Amino acid sequence: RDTVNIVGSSTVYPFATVVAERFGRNTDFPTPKLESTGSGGGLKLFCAGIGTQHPDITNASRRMKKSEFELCQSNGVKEITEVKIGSDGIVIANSKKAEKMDLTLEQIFLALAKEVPDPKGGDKLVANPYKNWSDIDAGLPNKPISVMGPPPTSGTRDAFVEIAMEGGCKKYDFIAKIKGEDKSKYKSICHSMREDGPFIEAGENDNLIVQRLAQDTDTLGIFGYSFLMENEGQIQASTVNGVEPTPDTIAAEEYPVARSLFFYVKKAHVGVVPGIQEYVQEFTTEGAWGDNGYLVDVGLIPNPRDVRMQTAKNVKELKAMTGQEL
Amino acid sequence: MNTLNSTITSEANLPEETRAQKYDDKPAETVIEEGRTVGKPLASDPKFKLRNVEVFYGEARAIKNISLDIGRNEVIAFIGPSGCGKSTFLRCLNRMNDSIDICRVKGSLQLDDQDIYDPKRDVVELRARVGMVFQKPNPFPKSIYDNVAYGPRIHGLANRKSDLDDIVESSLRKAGLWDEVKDRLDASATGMSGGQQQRLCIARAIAVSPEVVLMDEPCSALDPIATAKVEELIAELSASYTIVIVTHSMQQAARVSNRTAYFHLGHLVEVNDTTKVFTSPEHELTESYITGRFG
Amino acid sequence: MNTLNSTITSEANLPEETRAQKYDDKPAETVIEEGRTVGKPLASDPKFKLRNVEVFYGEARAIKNISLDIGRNEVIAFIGPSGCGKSTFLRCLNRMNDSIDICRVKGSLQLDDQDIYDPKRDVVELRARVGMVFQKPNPFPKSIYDNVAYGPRIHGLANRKSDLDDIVESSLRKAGLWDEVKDRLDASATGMSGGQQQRLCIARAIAVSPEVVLMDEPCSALDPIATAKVEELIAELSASYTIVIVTHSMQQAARVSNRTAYFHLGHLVEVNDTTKVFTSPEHELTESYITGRFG
Amino acid sequence: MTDQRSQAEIVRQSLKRRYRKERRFRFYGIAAIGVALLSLVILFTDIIGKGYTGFIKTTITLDVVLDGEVMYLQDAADPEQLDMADFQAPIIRALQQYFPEAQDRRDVRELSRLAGSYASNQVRDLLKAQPELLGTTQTLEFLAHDSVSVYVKHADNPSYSIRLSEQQQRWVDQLVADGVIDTAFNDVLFSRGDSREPSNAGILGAIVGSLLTMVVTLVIAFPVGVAAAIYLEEFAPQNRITDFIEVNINNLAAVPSIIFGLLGLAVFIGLFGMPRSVPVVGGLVLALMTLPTIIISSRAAIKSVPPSIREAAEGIGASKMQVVLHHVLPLAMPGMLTGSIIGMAQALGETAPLLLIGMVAFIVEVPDGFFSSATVLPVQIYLWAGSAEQGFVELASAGIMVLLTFLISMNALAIWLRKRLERRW
Amino acid sequence: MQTANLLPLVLVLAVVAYGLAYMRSRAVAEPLGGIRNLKSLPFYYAARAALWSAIPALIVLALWASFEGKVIQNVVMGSLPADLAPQSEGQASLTLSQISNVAAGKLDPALVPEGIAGAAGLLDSLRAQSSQFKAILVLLITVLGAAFAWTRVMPHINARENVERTLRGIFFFCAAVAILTTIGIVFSVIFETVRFFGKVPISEFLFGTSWSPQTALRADQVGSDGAFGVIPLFTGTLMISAIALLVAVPIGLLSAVYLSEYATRPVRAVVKPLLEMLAGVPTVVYGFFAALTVAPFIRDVAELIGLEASSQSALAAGLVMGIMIIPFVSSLSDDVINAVPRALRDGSLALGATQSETMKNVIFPAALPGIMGGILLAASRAIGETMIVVMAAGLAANLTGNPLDSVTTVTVQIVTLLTGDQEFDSAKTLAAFALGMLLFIVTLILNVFALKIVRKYREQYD
Ligand SMILES: Nc1ncnc2c1ncn2[C@@H]1O[C@H](COP(=O)(O)OP(=O)(O)OP(=O)(O)O)[C@@H](O)[C@H]1O
Ligand SMILES: Nc1ncnc2c1ncn2[C@@H]1O[C@H](COP(=O)(O)OP(=O)(O)OP(=O)(O)O)[C@@H](O)[C@H]1O
Ligand SMILES: [Mg+2]
Ligand SMILES: [Mg+2]
Ligand SMILES: O=P([O-])([O-])[O-]
Repeated sequence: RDTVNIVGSSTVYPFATVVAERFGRNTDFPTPKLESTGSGGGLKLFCAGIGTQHPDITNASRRMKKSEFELCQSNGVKEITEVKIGSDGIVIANSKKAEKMDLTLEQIFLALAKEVPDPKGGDKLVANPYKNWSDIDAGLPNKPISVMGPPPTSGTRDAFVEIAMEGGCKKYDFIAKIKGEDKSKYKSICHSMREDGPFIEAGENDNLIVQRLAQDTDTLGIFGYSFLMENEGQIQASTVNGVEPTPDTIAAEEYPVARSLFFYVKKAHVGVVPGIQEYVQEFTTEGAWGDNGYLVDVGLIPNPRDVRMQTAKNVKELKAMTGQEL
Repeated sequence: MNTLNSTITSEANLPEETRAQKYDDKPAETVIEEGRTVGKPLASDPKFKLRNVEVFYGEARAIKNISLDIGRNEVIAFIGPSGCGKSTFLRCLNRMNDSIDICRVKGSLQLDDQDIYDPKRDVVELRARVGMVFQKPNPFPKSIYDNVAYGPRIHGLANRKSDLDDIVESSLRKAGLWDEVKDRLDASATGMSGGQQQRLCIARAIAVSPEVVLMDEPCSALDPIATAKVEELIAELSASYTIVIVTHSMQQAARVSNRTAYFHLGHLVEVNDTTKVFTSPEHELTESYITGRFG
Repeated sequence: MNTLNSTITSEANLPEETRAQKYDDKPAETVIEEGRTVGKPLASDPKFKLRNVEVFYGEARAIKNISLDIGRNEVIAFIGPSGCGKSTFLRCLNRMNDSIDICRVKGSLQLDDQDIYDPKRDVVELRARVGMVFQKPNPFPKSIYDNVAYGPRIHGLANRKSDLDDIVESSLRKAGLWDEVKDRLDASATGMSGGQQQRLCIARAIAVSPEVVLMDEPCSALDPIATAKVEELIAELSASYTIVIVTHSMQQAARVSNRTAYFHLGHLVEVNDTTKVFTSPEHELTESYITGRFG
Repeated sequence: MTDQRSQAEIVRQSLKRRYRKERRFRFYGIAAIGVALLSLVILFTDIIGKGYTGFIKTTITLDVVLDGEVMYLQDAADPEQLDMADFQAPIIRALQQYFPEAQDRRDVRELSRLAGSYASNQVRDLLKAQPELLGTTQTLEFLAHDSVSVYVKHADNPSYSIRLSEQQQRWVDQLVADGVIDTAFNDVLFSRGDSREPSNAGILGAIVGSLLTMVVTLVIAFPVGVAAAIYLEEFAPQNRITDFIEVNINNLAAVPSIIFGLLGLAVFIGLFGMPRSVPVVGGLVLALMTLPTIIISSRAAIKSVPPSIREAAEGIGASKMQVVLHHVLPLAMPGMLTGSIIGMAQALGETAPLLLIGMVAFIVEVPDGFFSSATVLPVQIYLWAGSAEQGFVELASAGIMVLLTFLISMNALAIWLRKRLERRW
Repeated sequence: MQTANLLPLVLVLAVVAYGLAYMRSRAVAEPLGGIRNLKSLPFYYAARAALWSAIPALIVLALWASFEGKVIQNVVMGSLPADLAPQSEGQASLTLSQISNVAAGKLDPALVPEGIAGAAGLLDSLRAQSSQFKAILVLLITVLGAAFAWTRVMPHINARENVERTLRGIFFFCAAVAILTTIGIVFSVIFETVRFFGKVPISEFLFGTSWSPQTALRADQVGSDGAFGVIPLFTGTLMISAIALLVAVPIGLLSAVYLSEYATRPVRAVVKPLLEMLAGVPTVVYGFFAALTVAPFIRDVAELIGLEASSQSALAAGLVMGIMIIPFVSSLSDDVINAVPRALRDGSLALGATQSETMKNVIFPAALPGIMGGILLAASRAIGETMIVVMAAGLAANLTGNPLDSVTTVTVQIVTLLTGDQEFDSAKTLAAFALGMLLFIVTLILNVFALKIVRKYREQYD
């Protein structure tokens, strides 16, 4: 095999494809082949073993999990280099024709969780009773809660749940306390999305969500920053905890609902399949992932410069993960 | 009897050349004069009055200028060699040809002095008055009862279930089938024998009390015993219905009909009382046919 | 001639009851004794020697214990009412029944003293020796030439193209078709008239020089002129082939055959010289049939 | 007689009601067809309305001075220098001819985003091929940047967001007026593989991928399907095993296509170790998927060959196999073809099973063989429909039109073939 | 020699064998007085020669091609110095890939260990030897096969039998592919299904009323129970398919009736293929249409009459899917209605029935088995459809009878589980296989039933 094979996250896919295309255009190597399999699916393929039938690189919109690392190890994929390429903001947006929303993580949690603390008070959980935004906070519009988001099989959903929902959830002390006692119960409280209608699972097609927002002014949508950027004409993002999602606020980690994006390189394949190292290098040049790089044009939020420098250095050395950092 | 048979067989004993010669010398086509029918084609106060009828399939002329009257309560038989147009002519009488796209009918056809092919004429009503029985028994894949009740039902002839029962019973009786099926009226009609099926089709046709029944070779798919039963039935029906029957069996024509019409290549060559046609045909083609020189 | 006809028509003039009565009193079935055939069923040095043949369709017995010899270069006609088993019996002679799953044949059938139904027997070779012509003309949708040449080709009867041309020409000549088609051998056979098609099928059958030709109602779809041509042809062929012909026309049987076999509901009732059968039938069923009391 | 009269009367009276029913029934029929055709019209207007702009590209034609100084390039024949040179610079210079005021960093940046990102590559490739052009002035046609293209094509369409600054919009307006920016038929769509930039993206890769996949599918499914149908119809003994096969085939026709993807993943990729994303595997999977359709329709076609032809051949002494090969097969061929085309049409539009065998991939290079990575038309449409960039919406619709053209031509081919092969008997 | 070149060569040789045997059989026939004295036509002797020379050679070629790699690989690996010897299978494949990339000039030999470069040389020479040997062997077999066939050109041998038996064998094999496919499908889902039932009890899977892969997405996410009940999925599938059929069956049937009974020939010739195009439109298009046009419309209408409707509804998906499957019903029904014997139609018309009465009372019941077949096909297409459902009906597994609610279907869940974020070994991903298996069994049962019903009907007619 002489073509680099890349699998993994659908979130990273647009960035990786841009790099791959440039790489193919500007070098003599063939353009790498990219498959969008989702982060988990990609890691599964990636960790299945070494050899030409297995991919060389996998993208992930979340960090590799310990269990995945172990699977890799057990399948002989010993040395893996982790590359953190930047961040992605998850935005909550609605049609420009509607009122712009200002939300807090707590409000998001109350609006979308399956069970919420009893509004009448007390450390008790009840099935989510909120129908309208104004039920949660009188300052919010008196409109029904209606939010479209990705299905549980998507990494964006994972990240949203882990950052936004859990972020709002743990503000409640009695829930935060549970974390110490029963981790899985804590998670089930904070991570369960309501299934009674206001939250709509809309499939993995973010374009569809965007188009529906344009039509349906009462509905909010959850998706990646790049979709907001492309459609600024029709949709607007809500602020979260008072922060507007912009590249700067996301990079500076002021905007709370942001996550890091990664890819993982199989070291054993470097030097066997031509072009791997060169591709990785292309990805990690300032012209690509830097503050003015072309990835920014497609919506990547760059890492701070020092992180970029450090990562680039690790990449040069193909520094392998130990498993401890996960 | 022996006389005829010897005629036939002596024919068979002729040297081949001579036999072949005979047809070649006198090609059938040339003998017929179009539109001229010998015998008695007309009747006073006829049920059907058919004048200068021509039928075309696309360009091909299948019926060539035929004029004929069919009397009330008469049984008329159409005979003639294969492809001569018997079925085509028969199917003009209740406009069953309508369903063949390329078929066109010319001339004047009248039933009780009303034009059959009048564009304003209601085909449904016409067919309710002129019933038809086909060559191959074609019962609907339903129960025996439903087959017979089908016509009365669609025409709304019965107000009550008991009326319908009466119609079914009397039709089956007339068709001589009642005793054989009265215990299994709910059984499927397709499970009956060929002869029974054909009689069922007749019962179905008469259940709507038509004035005329057209039959196109109704016995050609039946064995002798079944045929006998159907013929018997025709004889009985002839009391109250006008019956037009196409048959390829001269014997059958002789047995059941009052009048016989001989068709040849789209022409109506001769019509006369059955006895007359079979004993002393006027036209030589008719004679050739009934003496078995062809067909 | 008039004598017979008067018999028929006098019959038709009987009151209905009497006619019906006749069949009921003497149900056809009871008169036949199984396996007994009157007349001359056997021959010395026969081409086919058929003994105690029974044919079943599933459970139904369509041929009931028939024994018959068919002589060399004889033309034998099978007659009988519809469904009596003529076709079934005919198709046993070249094992065309093999392709009907539910059909089983019992008894001994020999062609030139070799068992036809021997499991080791090569059907292909058998059929090359016993050709067949069907009721409906069934030319292949190919050119006229290819239709006739098909058999010789698959049997390897011609070494050269010119041999093949010769076979095609002589077969078409024998079938009396050569002059009509010699200028358009490449035209499609399906564009021919019915009579021409049937003669083509005969040419196709004789192109492989069979010893026997079986014909199942070869003229029933033809008009009188075409029929005459085919009959003429049969007469010519009878010089060199054994011909078995099924027909529903007694006249045709009388014209073309040396011997006639009368079938009735699966029984072979009577076999005799054609003249004999038609002038003085021995069995009363035969008589009823040829005098037209049924059929 | 009186009975007949009164009955006739009743019949006549019932007629009005019955004819009303008849008319209503006819009306229902027309209405049904109307609804179906209306849906078709709505769908097609939707697709064409969204997609026709996909067939238009926006170009920007500039007189570029290939100045070595500006590009830091002394010798265009030296690959090392070519790697280091700046090919964006001459393009910016060319644009500055029109807008001399744009000199500061921000303006230059905005100016450089008028031409598409392939522009500099185009200059490089030109010089690489013809080093002697260094120092000359060439009139070059570039693709405009995507946001320019969206602006030019959809400025007055509210469902598109304009991503150009006020200043850029002014520039573009002027360039359009000057005829520098122009629109033309989008030949790029039919000459390139996929790209991340809508204006550079082409469907050729997917077309070739679809063709290769369909070839594999046809070459496998058609003979196997026909042979299977012949065996089942002509040779198989009628018994339980045949029944079992029949149920099996009917059932396979009902198995959701994604399950065939699982099969392909487990058997062809897992068991036989074939590579992912290649037309061979895609073709095999789709062949298995279409096989039941072909078998079922071929059996129907064989059944409809009149028994008289079969008998005629058998009567002459043709063996069973000869009857089948010489007569049945040629006569059944039109029907078999129809079934196969229907099956192929289904395969052509199928996405789900290909998701699992890796044919949903970003592949830029046009595939050059059965074992090179490829995607197919419906997958390409699916990918574009899910991309963030606005330009892909119209491309996806254009892709659908291409796919439909494929389908229609396949059907036309089927009808033509059928007409040619059909014989009357 | 490459397999790609060898293959045509073998075929050419087979053609030569064909020609030689053909000539020989004619020569043999000559003294006997022509080919009529051969047991079979020269064509068959020739075809037999071609088959005998090609088939064994092709089998050997296939075997060689499939084992060649392994053998050479082992030899090359064996030649590697101990320090480079691979530890694992994956390592081996990598090393091999590296060696062959070097051999193919895609990797610079200077950049790889010396042993590898050496092995690359060995690989090259082994490959050359192997292909030489392969070529010799295969060609030898071809020639031997042809020669044997040549000696067997004898007048009393029935070559036709041989050839036809071989063909029959090939035909049988093709028919068996259908069975093999079924086995393949079962094989590809059975292991995962068994593993799934190791984690989730089968009774819970079959009878559970709650489907929520969310709650059991990952072991470390939530360990809630009762999330794998297929009942909501099957009711969702049922509801959407039922709505689709409610649209497609009447429209399709009425169209078919009109086309076959009333429409003129040219109208029929135009409208039928037009309707068939509905089935050819990619489902993504339908998906967008359902989600952006139909679903909002339904919601607005529902709100207008005071009903509560989700913006994604089973109704929207079902309606659009119904339009998509119209042609399955209309085209197939049109065919079977045309196939109803003319005699039945005539029988009814001759009684004075109107066309619609004939249609409703006689033709329709007679065509029912065929129409059922078309509907069955339409239903299976509806069951298998995913894109429209995902876009228009959503992914929420509600156990509901309200068509205005959002529901999901079995196939949609299979697709999302398999293409989304996968979790090896988790019940979530394995569930996709179990769903696939269950669906396969359900359709199988449906088909057995359908066959039984059709058979029963067929016995009743004619
Ligand atoms: N649907 C049709 N289309 C074209 N020609 C037809 C059609 N039906 C009949 N014909 C032709 O019209 C002529 C008369 O046919 P018709 O069926 O009336 O003959 P027939 O006397 O009933 O013959 P048979 O005794 O065989 O039933 C024949 O030449 C036949 O080929
Ligand atoms: N394929 C078959 N399956 C079952 N029964 C059959 C089959 N073919 C014929 N029969 C039955 O066998 C009996 C004899 O039929 P056959 O066709 O031999 O009669 P026939 O004398 O040729 O009649 P016809 O003059 O109508 O051609 C009939 O009762 C018929 O119903
Ligand atoms: Mg007729
Ligand atoms: Mg017969
Ligand atoms: O594809 P994901 O980025 O959603 O895992």
